[in-house]
Amino acid sequence: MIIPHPYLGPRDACEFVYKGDAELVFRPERVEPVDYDAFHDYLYLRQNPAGIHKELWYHEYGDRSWLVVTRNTQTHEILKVEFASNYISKQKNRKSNV
Amino acid sequence: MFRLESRGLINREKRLNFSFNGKKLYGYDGDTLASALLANGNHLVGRSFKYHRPRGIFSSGSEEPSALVQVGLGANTEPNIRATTIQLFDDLVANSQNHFGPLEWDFMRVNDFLSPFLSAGFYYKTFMWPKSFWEKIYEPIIRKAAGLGRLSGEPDPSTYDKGFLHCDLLIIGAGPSGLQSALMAARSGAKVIVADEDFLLGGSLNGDHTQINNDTGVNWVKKTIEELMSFKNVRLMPKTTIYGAFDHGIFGALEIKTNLERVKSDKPRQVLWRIYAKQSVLCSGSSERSLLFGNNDRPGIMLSRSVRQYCNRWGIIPGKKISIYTNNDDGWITAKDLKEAGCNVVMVIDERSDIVVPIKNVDYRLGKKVMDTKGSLRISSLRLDDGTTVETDCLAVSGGFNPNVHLTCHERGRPQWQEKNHCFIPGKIPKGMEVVGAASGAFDLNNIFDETSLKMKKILSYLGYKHQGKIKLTAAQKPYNVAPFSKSLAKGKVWVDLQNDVTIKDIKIAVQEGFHSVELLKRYTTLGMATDQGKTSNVLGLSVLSLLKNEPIEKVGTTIYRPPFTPVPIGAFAGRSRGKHFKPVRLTPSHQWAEQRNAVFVETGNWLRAQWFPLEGELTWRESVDREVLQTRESVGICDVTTLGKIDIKGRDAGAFLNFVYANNFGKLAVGKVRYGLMLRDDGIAFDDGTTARFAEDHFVMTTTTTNAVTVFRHLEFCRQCLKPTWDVHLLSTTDHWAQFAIAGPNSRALLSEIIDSKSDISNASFPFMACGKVSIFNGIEARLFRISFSGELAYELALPRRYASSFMEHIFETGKKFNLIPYGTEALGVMRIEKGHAAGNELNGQTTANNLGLGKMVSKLNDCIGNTMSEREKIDGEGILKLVGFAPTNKMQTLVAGSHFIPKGKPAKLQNDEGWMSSVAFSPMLNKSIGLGFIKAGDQRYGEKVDSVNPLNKEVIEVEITSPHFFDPEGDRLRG
Amino acid sequence: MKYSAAKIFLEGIFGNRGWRKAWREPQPKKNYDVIIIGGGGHGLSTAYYLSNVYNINNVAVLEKGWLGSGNIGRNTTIIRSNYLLPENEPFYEFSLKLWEGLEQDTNYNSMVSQRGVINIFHSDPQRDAFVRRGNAMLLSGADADLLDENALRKLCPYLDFENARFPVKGALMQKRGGTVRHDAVAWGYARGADMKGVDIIQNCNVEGFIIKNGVCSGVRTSKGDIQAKKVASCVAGSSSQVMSTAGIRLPIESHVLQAFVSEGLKPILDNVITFGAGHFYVSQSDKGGLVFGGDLDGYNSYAQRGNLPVVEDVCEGGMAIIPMIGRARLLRMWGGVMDMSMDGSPFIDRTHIDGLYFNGGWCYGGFKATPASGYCYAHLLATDTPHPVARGYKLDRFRTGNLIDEKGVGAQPNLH
Amino acid sequence: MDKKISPTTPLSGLHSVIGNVTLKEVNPEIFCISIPKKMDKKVTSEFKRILKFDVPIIGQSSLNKNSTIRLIKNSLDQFFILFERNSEVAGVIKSLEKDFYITEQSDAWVGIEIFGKSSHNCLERICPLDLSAESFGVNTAVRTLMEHLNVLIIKTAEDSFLLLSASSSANSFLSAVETSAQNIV
Repeated sequence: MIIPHPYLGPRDACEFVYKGDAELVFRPERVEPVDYDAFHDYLYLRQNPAGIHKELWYHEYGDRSWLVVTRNTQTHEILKVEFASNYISKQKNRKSNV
Repeated sequence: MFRLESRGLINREKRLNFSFNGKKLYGYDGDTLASALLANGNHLVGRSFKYHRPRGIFSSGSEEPSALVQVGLGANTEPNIRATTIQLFDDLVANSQNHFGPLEWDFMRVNDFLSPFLSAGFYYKTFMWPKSFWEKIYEPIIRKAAGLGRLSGEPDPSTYDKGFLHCDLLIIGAGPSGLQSALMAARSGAKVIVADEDFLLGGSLNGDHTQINNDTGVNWVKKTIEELMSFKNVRLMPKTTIYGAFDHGIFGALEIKTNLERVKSDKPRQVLWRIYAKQSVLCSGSSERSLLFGNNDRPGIMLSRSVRQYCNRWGIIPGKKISIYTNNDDGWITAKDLKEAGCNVVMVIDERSDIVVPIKNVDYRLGKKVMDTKGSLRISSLRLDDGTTVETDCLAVSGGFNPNVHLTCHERGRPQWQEKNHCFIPGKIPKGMEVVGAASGAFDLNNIFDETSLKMKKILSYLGYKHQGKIKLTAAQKPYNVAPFSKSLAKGKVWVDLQNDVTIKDIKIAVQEGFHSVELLKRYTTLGMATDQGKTSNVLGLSVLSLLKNEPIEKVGTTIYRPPFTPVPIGAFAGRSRGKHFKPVRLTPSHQWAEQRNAVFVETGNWLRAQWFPLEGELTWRESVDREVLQTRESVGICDVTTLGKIDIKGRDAGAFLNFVYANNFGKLAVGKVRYGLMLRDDGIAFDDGTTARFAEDHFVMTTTTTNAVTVFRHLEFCRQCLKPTWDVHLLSTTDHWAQFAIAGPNSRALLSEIIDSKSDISNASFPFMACGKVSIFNGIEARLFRISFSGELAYELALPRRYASSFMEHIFETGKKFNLIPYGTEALGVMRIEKGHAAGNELNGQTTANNLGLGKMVSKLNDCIGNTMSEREKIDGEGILKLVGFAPTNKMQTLVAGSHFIPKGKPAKLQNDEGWMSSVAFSPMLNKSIGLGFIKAGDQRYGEKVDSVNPLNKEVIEVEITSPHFFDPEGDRLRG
Repeated sequence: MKYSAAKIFLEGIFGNRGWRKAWREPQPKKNYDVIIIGGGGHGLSTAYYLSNVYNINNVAVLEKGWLGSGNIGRNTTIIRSNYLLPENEPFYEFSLKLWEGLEQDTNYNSMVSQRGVINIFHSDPQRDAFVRRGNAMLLSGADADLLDENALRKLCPYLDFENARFPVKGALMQKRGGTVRHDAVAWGYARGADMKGVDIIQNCNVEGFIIKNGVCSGVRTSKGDIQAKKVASCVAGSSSQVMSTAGIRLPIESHVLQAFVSEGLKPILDNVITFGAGHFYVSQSDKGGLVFGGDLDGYNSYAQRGNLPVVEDVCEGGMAIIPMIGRARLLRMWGGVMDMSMDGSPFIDRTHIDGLYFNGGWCYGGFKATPASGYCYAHLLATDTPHPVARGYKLDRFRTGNLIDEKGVGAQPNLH
Repeated sequence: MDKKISPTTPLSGLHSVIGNVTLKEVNPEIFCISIPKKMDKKVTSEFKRILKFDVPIIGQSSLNKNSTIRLIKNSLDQFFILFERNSEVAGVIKSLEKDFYITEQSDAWVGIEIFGKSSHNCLERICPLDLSAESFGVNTAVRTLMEHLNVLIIKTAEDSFLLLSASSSANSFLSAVETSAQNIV
């Protein structure tokens, strides 16, 4: 596969390390009383769609950035690639707006 | 001789000797092994897979199902080489495969007579009684009979290489449409790669008498290639097979580098390319298919176009009495060319009755079918449905053409049926790929040229290039009409898959038994599963299936092709990564120094570390290791610990960050101090540990274990970028910049004072246990000093820029003489850490928790850090969980074994009594006995209790006493001294 | 119809006209005691043991494609019970025992071939871990042998002892481990279940469940609604998809695992070899092909095909440990969808919806588990209590912390 | 204490010619510059002020007037600065240290300069990147993967590259490059 890096252009997927569901960037905070279920769901119940999937890739042999890649798990087509940091701030804004 | 006087694209000046089954033969430069064998009148080249029927050369390309031979001798021998694709070279040695006894008298041919009992799937229905016979008798016989060629059993002596190529346009196949595409792209300035599996570019044109723009096809090819070679933006790659199409325009290609000159060179014999193409054009042409009739597998029965090509391209006389059996116009072209060449065409049989015979003075039959053939090692005669018998020694068969759609299926696109030409054409095509020429199901050259031109213009403009000038190509008209598949099943022994010996009977039985879905049929009969992936058999099989199910062929479906297009050597896929080059080697800064002292090295990840330093007269490793421990504990020793991961952590929020990634508190760590840190995974399991030092408010230096250095850094970057994106934290791996040495032993401070510049004070008062700071050594070399101890001794770790490491070792051992300073390796390091009860890799195995390790109290309950929450789950935190403790044999003479399990005294050694396991053991020279660390249920409350340490693998049971893990200097006076 | 050598002889004489269908091709009934979703290995073995052991015959197996498609139709055919953890070892040993009697049970030769599974180690810590594992196996009544370098040399002289980047120091061997002709397993179970009256319905796609106030009473399919007292999902890589229609989220990711086969070769590799310093395992099939594989591609995928980096990585591992295979040619590569669980171990459990059961999360260990998985699932369906050897395979184990993590890599499915 | 210890380099000054390819060990002084969050906006202006030359974008590098100092932008918040001459280090670093986090990296890397007509063909055997002029201009500087190793590749001129890789695996890296050069002869 080829992952089009926002700055570095098309890069062979072998430069990257995969982590999984992009939801992993939204880790629950530990506050009293501790919500164990929230941590359980965060860690173990991931998105696993047959289709569009937002997922985390780390550019280990590159700029060491964590990227959020939007990819179709049935065709492997890549629709979007963004820095995790940008993705997070956008999502947070969206969430705070609703 | 079976070679024509003139004709063919071979260099008759250059004669090449080769041997087949020991027979000395010769051919010419430009021959394939197959053409050279035919030139010597040799059709019989092997035996079939199951029935061991004699088999000959069937085709002239990579679709060849029968002519597989063993090429080369000794370690260089290579099985299953298609005689039809390997370019002949001098002294080539080839042998036939898969027969017992001489090729002509294969003893296994009895299988042919037993065939009624060896029908599809017979082996699933027998060989079950008596039970024990399967592995002992039946299976060994089956295994011996199966298989084709053989491996040498020796390491492959050849070298291979890999590479990466990038282009705007990859053109797959250099036939008419391929060369036309190449020419258009080349002139437009696009970056083009043209790959073709043949050593001669031109595809079918090299074997046909085509006219292009009033010139012969062969000349047109020559001129076109000359022009293409003049472009900088074109890379022509003959002998290069595009074996696979992968995601996002990545193609796998195998380039054969061996040629007449390079047969015996030490250079890579093959190069595996990964080609990144913005667009690709598939111009792979078509393969001919056979017709179904009795005994249609005999040597001498060949595909019609191949017969023509052998005659035209290689000047071969394929037989003395050639007959042609066709259901389409192409068969007549073969007849025409053969006659022009002066061959004896005895008869042309065409299944179609309503055609105009295109050539004169040839005996022919229309609307007739071949029913059966005779001949032992080669066809001698055929019989028509009207009873006529025809003497013949070469039957050229044409059942129409199958577009080579294989690469369009590699992303799981299914071919679709084209009624007009009765063939499967590309269905869903990979993104960025275009298919032109015969591969797309077009068979008339003029149409092909026009269609290609249109499609290429589109592609070029998409790529942002302008198509330059006009390329108008016109060829002599060649109509192509083909009859539909026969409506009746052929009788007798009729082969569908030549290589796997699948006949119509087998397919019948499979359907009869309910295996009629294409996939089940394929699996039950092995149809199309041979080394040719059914290139010549799949479509025939489907035609039979559609007759038996009496469904139209497009309804019965098709199996898809998977990579690779043709088989690729495993060695080529591995490239250079083999033997010592399997993985890179990382060397410690003191490696050379250690080598000079005959250190024994051990692999730790990709690192090589000194394991111990044997001295003259030391006979066993134990002697050396014991000495290193004793001498270090008595005076002072040095160990290279550079391999530990080192990460510089800087930023305003660095302290908070460490608090978050470590399970224990770091925010309050004072500048100039070091602290042990335990890192958990988010699921609460222990991940890694190490020490982290604070050099400034906003600067920490973390160490990780050697094995986890990379994964910890990745994890920290995740925490930084994804979990705390707003924090000001910066990470940098400095593992390779700093050479780091542990200096341990009562005399370590004295030794250090000798090399440290006066201005730095390291007295116990100003530089106590767990202190850290910058020092300068050997007159102004900036270094970092940490007062930490893994050995339990008064000890330091000194880090200095790597460039000084070798020189440093020389000097410090010079200085250290008076303390009889010694180097110690990882073994001694291990012994000392076990004596001190420190956990290491064997304990931090990804399955143990802080509680198991006896570090539960460290885990923060208050603030949010990675792992603390999930580590509170009952099964991880609950009563009676495993605890890390020490173990000592009650009988001092006995030696503990890591990996033993603990069973309560008097209970049988069974799973339900299993209480834990021994994780690390060592012989302690200090205590003069074997000691171990291990995990056992509620171990921390069972000190003094005796249990059995069982090791059923060696049938041994050792009684051990549960002790504190701190065997040596439990109060830790020595390290604070 | 009983299969035997005599039967083959008779059929041979009389033109093989007498072979009857291996199984019926019925239309679905309105109503079943148990519906099994998925006609792959585990689904068919579940049906077989339900009918042959627990005498529940009013059973339908619904398969969206053809019988035995799914991972039983594409895998590297290895069977073994060399597990470490107490929740796993007894289960896989039970499975191995069932393999040992499979042909006689099903009257179908699936070519169970106990040629020995060899796991090579290259360092002292690796050896320690294997010793712990070998002892765990023996304590559970399985077999295990620890081979030192010399013993291994005798057994596998073709390994790279001389020039290896990571020295070959020995191996843990399970002699009873081996390989099986994978398709035959599906066919044997299907035939065995069919003979007891189980309806195997191919080309029947399950589109959803019929669930009313917390009770599942059947499924909606491409062939209409079908009622059942109990519905059992057994769809491996499609687990997340199927269960989501019941509103259930699973601790599972779907990943692609590639496997490879070489051209046919005369016998050269007798055992199953697993490389300890790279990602590579291999055996030679009875047909002569080297069947080998390695790691997952590593990203979520339902595409049933992989990419080049893993292909090369696997072959590099192969050349590093068995340098003679350089001239064997890779014939075919394919990818299957694996239901990778969060700790690398499977689930055989009831769901919180009455009448709806789940079997999945087999990662790429599913094939060797086929008999025991079916047996234990059948036990659960018949008795509503977990089979003693499958007690650990609960869906809620991540809440309690009862992890079954053989590899010790945590909630990172692509590393299991 | 009077002893002095002396430096060595990972490839002890390698200089070899293979066919049309020349390989030469180089040992620039390398420092990593991390950008504090609060400086995000001011990086460019500050750098221009201190270094007196343009600041590159990610994946690119820029040089001072007499091309003795090279500034590489690795990622969003990290630069590398390479000095050919030790003499120029102190001054620049001193002024950078005020507002940025500086970490020395010199000894973490081994540097191989590769140049000559065939350097492209040599590198295409190990480098997955498209090094053609169109997509990899002079002064491009990016990390990638070569023969299992992390490599920072900088195009210093047509047919001339500077390769930086981890110093601990210097020998493996050298053999990877040398083998490529030999294989294309």
